Amino acid sequence: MVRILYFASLRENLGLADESINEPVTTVAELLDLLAQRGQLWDEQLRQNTRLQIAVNQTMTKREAAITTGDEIAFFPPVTGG
Amino acid sequence: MVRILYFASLRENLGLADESINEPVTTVAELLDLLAQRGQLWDEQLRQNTRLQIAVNQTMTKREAAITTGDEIAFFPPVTGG
Amino acid sequence: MQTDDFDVNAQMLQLRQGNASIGAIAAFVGLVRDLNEGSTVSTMTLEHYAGMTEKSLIDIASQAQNRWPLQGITIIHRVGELNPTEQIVLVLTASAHRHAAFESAMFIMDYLKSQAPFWKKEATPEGARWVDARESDETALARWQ
Amino acid sequence: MQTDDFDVNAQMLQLRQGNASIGAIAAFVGLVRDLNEGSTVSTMTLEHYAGMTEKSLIDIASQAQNRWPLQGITIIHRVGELNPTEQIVLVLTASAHRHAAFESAMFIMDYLKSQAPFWKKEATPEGARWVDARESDETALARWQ
Repeated sequence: MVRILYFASLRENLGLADESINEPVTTVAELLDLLAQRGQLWDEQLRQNTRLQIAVNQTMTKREAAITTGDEIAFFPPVTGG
Repeated sequence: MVRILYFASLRENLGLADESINEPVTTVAELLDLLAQRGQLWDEQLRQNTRLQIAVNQTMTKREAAITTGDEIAFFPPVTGG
Repeated sequence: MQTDDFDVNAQMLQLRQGNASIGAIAAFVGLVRDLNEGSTVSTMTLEHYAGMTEKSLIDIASQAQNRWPLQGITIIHRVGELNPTEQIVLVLTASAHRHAAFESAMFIMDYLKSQAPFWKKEATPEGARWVDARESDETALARWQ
Repeated sequence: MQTDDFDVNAQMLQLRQGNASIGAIAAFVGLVRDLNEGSTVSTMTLEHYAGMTEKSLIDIASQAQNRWPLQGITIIHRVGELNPTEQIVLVLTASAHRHAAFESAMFIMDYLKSQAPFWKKEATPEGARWVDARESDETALARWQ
């Protein structure tokens, strides 16, 4: 099981702040493939989104990153603080 | 007549904060020659002092600067504010 | 991270705490503007990623500590809804000399702008919109690398 | 120029005066250290050239205004006798964006350090001594030219 968080415009566009999924996934890329199967909106907002930012267990990372059960994966647009 | 001001270590070393002189001088360099005639202390502190800072009428300038009656000439060491 | 406003003077006094080896404090305050990219902004809402945001700020501060001889760092970032003229962020850096203080404050702001998970949403007459990340913030970051 | 201390927060509020087009304020505070060049400093006395000092600060501020898009500048410099940990100087610069604010504040401090007629005298256990101008302040100035 992994926990997924969505922030800012992604959260609004997907209509979801967080969820947990039980399907076995071993990398962020695999997780994105899985989520993209939900339809065009998900595919566009996540898998096809070249500006997508990814954090695994609160550390920024890339699509190649390995993930394992219990991990917290966050997806968000480029940050704009300060 | 020109008015002369001395600041910081120069003021302390020469024992003088300000004075007015009536001798005709046309440049700062001439004024320094005149003051150097007062003795070795004045020569060393002013004319021979390569780090001497000069302001004429409150604007930084060089020894070549022209001066005329009524001017305010200030001599001081390099500044150390802030 | 906090929703409350901050007092710059009080934060400086707390950072200094009578430490007489501090000769320089550089500060930066970010404020909500009423105009951004041509639109009037009535309110701005700041979202963050609780947990990760704190960790990013601590990481940025420790990178600054490793790079410059600093005697203290303060980073405060507000979240929630803010109005124009309100304070958003405060960065303070304390050092013996001014260049370390200035440079580390700029470094922290450049990293914070492009690495810390905060997102701004502006309410404008044309509706609400998420502020887009700026290319120039990435460029600013590059000079520290 | 003043002998009194200043409140950074109050000065920032006065500079902003509800101006909602300001997005960034950079600040610098210089403080009296209790150690300088290996000696303990018990008090520091700041001398200035009344009249010329004010003019230099106004000139430095107007140079900064010409170089960066600024919405306000505050420069406060104390004179007289100060103790370690006391505030000496405050520079505030306000702009729409942070880089103009940071750079102009650094510029003002670099110019102030090497161009404004202030002199520091330190009281140390070895007696009173005038603080010598630092080569590095001239070097700092050179990068703006």
